[in-house]
Amino acid sequence: MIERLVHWSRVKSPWVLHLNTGACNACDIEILAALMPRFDLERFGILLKGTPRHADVIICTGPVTRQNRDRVVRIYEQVPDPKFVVAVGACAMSGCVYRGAYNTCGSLDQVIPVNAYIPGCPIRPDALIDGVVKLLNSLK
Amino acid sequence: MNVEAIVQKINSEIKDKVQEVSVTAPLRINIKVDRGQLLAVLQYLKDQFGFTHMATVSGLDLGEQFEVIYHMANNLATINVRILTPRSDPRIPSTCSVIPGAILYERELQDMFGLVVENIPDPRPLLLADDWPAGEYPLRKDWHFNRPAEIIPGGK
Amino acid sequence: MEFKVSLGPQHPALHEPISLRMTLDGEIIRDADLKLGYNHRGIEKLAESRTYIQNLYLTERICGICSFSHQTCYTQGVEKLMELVPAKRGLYIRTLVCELERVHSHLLWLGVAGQEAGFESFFMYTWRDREVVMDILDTISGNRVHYSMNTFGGVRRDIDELQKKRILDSLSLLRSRTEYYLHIGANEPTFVGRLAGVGMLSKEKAIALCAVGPTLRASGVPMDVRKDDPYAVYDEIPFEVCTADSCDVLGRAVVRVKELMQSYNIIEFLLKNLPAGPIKVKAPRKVKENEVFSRYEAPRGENVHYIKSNGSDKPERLKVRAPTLANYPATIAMLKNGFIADIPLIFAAIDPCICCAERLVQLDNPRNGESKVITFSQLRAMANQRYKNVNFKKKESLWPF
Amino acid sequence: MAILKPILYILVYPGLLFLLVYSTFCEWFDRKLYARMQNRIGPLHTGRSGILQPLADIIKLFAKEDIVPEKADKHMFTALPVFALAFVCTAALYLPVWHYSAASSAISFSGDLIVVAYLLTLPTLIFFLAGWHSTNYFSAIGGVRVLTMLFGYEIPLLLALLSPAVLAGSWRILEIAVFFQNKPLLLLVNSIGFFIALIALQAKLERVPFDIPHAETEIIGGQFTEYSGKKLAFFRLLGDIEMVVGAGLIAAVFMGGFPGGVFWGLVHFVVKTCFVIFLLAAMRAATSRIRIDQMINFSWRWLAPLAVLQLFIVIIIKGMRS
Repeated sequence: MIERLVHWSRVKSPWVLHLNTGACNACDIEILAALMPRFDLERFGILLKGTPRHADVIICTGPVTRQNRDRVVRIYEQVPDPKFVVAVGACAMSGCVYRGAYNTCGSLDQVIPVNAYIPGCPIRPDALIDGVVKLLNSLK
Repeated sequence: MNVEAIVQKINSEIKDKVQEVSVTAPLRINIKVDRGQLLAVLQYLKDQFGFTHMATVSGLDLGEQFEVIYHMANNLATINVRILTPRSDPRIPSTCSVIPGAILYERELQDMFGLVVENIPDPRPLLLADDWPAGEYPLRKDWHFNRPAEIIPGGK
Repeated sequence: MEFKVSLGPQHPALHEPISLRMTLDGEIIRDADLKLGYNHRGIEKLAESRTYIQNLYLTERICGICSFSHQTCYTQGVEKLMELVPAKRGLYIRTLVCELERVHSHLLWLGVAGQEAGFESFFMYTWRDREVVMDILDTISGNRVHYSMNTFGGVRRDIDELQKKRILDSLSLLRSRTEYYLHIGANEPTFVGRLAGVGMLSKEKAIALCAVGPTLRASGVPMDVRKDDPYAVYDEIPFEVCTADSCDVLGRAVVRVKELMQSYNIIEFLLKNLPAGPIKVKAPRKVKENEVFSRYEAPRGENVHYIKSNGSDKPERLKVRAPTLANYPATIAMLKNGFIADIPLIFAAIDPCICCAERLVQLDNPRNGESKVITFSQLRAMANQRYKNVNFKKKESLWPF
Repeated sequence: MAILKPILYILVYPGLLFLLVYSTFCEWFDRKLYARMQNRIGPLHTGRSGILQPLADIIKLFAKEDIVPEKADKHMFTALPVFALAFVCTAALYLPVWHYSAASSAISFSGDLIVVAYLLTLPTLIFFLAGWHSTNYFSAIGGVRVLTMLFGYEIPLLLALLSPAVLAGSWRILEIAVFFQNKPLLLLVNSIGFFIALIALQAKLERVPFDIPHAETEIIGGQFTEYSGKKLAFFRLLGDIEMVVGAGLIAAVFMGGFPGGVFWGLVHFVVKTCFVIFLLAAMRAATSRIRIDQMINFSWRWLAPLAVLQLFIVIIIKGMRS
C-alpha cells in the first residue's frame, strides 16, 4: 500500500530542473513558454526548480558541447535518487543538424542515461507536458 | 559621397599602398592590401570616410595561403580589405589599435586558423573547449574530424 | 582589495552557459573578461560539408529566438551569389516574417528585463501576449520557432486572405498591449529606478567598440542596416530608425519599445499592399565561383554572413557573425567601473542570445586562490544588497509617450 | 480523565493531525488563488481539482534520497528542520480554537500572545542556521538575508499585535478574543494594525513581495539549496503550518477569535483563516519582488510609524472608554 502511495505521489508532483547544454535556446524558450498562463505546467504539479537537490526530472536541451560535458555529468550526480532525464528536442536526441560537428558529443545519451525523449525542433510546449506526464506514468 | 567617389578618392590618394580596388556588387568595395600596409589603410579609411564599424573579420584557407578579409561598414557602403599571408608564416598585424572592437574576431582567427596575430591585447583562446588539443585548428581545410563511435544506450 | 567574480554556467531561469570573469575592487568592477566556448558547435565547419539547400536548415538553427534572421541573411547572400532576383511577393512575405520575429523577440526581451528587475508579473504579461505573435507565425509557417519559410528565390508558403485578416486584427490587440507596457514601464518607479543610469555606454565608445543594434542606437547612433544597406523590400517601406540618447539600459528599453511600434506599422504597410504573383522563382543547384558579404538587421543588431562559393553545390566558406558577439566588447566596456549589482541588468540589456555567443561570471579570490563559482542569479542577489543605500525618488520618466 | 483532554487536544484537534491536514489545504488554496490571479489554472490533476497536490509533494519528498553535503555539519543539518517544525506546532496550540472557557483550558495562560510571537520568530533563526550549515555559497548568503529581513518586519509585527492587547487590557489571546466578541465595534479601531500585521506576516513567510532570501531566480533555493528529501519535506511543511498559525493568530487577535464550541469554533477558524490567506495570496499576485533595501526602507519608514500611530489611537480610545 505504501508503495502505491509513493508511486502515486511521484507521478503527481514531478519537480523539474532545466539544463541547457549548448542548445540554440529555441527549446529553452518553449520550456519557459510552457510555464506561462497559456500552457501552465502547474496543472500537473510540475514546478521548475533551480537547484539539482530539489529536482526529480532533469530536462536537458542541446547536443552536449565538449565544454559542457563534465558539467552535465556533475549536475546529474547531484540530483537525489529517483531521478529521470528527459532529452528535449532533436539536438538532445540525435544532435539534429549538429550531428558530426567536432565540438559536440553527438547526443545526450552519450553522456548521461536518458529515460525519455521528446522529439521536435523546437518541441511544442504541449509536447513537453505530454512527455513528462507519460514518463511518470510509465514508472512501474 | 557615393561609392564611385570613394573609389575615386582611394585611387588618387593611397594608390601606392593599395594593390587593387574593385566594386564587385552595389555598395560593396574590394581592396587588396599588402600585410604591412594594412594598419595605414584602415586608419585612412576610418578617418576619411568614417568606416568605423568593423562588421567582422573572415579567414579563408586557400591551400598554400591564408586570406584574411576585414569587412568595414559605414552608413553608406561596405568595404572588404583583404590581405594574404603564406601558410608557412601565418602572421598578421592586429588591428585593435585602429578599431578596438575587432579583438574578439582576431582571437577567433587564432583559434580557428592558427594565424598568429601580432601584439593582440588578449591572446587567450576564445571559442574552443579547455581540453582542446593544442596545434589543431578546426577550420583549416586539411583538418578532418573523425567522429567517435556512437554508443547506442542499451544496444548490443 | 582585488576580488574576482565568477558565475557558474548552469542557471535556473533562461540564460545559457557562458563565462565572464570579473576583477572587483569592493563594489566597483575593475576589469571583466570573457570565456566563450560552452555553446560553440562548429557550425562553420559543418556548413562546408553540406549543400546550399541543407545549409538553409543549419543556419536557421544557429539561434532559437532570431532563427529567421540568420536564415534570411544566408538566403539573401546565396541569391546574390546566384545573381537571382527573387519573386516580389516572396520578398514581401519574407519581410513580413522578419518583422513578426522582431516583435516576438522584443516582447521576449521586455519579459526578461522585467524578470531581471524582479518584476515577475511584467514577465508573465509580456510572455502571455507574445503567444499572440507565436500563433500568427504558427499559422503562417506551421512551426512556432524555426519557420524555415525561406528558399532561394522567394518563400515556401503563401499568405491567404484569412491569415491576412487575422494578422491585422491581432495587430490592434498587440498595439494596445504595448501601450499598456509602456504605461507600466514609464511610471513604475522601481522598474525605471532599476534601469536608469545603469550600464553607461558613451557614443564614442559605442562606435569605437563596434556595438550594433539597440545597444548602439540607445547611445544616439542612428545606424540601422535596414536604412543604410536596405535588403528585401525595406527601401519601399516608410519607417524611421528609433534612437535614444540616454546611453543606459533604460534607453535600450525605450529604443526596443519604439521599434515595436515601428514594426507594427511596417507589418500593416506590408499587408496592405502585398503584390500578387508567384511566391518563388526556380533556383539553380550549382553556384558559380563568387563571394558575397550579406548584412541583416536582426532584433539584437547587425547580423553578418560572408559566403564564398567555388562552383560546386557546397559553399567553400560560411562565416557567421551574430549581433551578440559584436556587442560583447561594448558590454565589457559597460561593466568596467560599473557596480557588481548591475551585472545581471547590463547583460540582459544587450539581450544576449547565448547560442550566438555565451557568458558566465567567475569569482576567484586572489588572496587564497580558491575560486567560488556562483550562478548568475547569485549576482542578482548581490545586486539587491548593493542597492541598500540607494533610495529612489520618483524619477521623471524618460519614456517619450 | 482530565489528562485525556489535553492529550487529545494536543494530538488531534487543534494539534498535529488537524494542523497537517489543514495546512496542506491552505497551501492548495493559496496556490490555486495565486494561479487564478495570473489567469492560470494551478494544480488540477491530483485529487478533485488538485486538492491533494501539497500532500503528493510531501509524500514524494519523503520518498526521495536524502543527500547531506560532506563538508556540512551532519547533526545540525538533520536536527534543524525537526526543531523548526516543533516550534511552529507548539505555537499552534495556543490559538483559542477549542478550549473555550478560560478556567478549563490547560494550555493558554496570561501572556501567551508574546510566547506565540516568539515561537513564530524562532523558525527564522533556524533558516539562518540552515543556510549557514549547508556550507554552500548560495545558502550562506540566503541565510544572511533572512536575518536582515528579520529586522525589517519583526518590530512592526509585535507593535501591531500589541495594540488589540492593550485595548483588551490583557496578554491572553483567549481574553482578547472574548473581549472583541462582546464589543465588535472596537474591531475597526485597530484596522491599521490588521494591515501591518498582514504585511509583516507576508514577510515572515517569505512570500513573493518579500521572498528575497530564497528568490527562485535570485539565489535559487536560498537557505534550502542543499536540502533534499525528508528534510526538505519538513521545511515545506513548516512553511504551510507557519502560514496557518500566522493567519490563525491574526484572526484570533484582530478578527475576534472563534466563538462557539468544537464545531462552530472550527467553522469560524476555517472561514477567518481562509480570508486572511486570500489577502496574502492577493498581495503575492499583485506585487513584484522588491529589493532588500527597499524592504528595510519600507518597513522602517512606513510600517513602524503606522504601528506606533495605531498604538496611540488605541491608548486614546482606552482612556476615553474608561
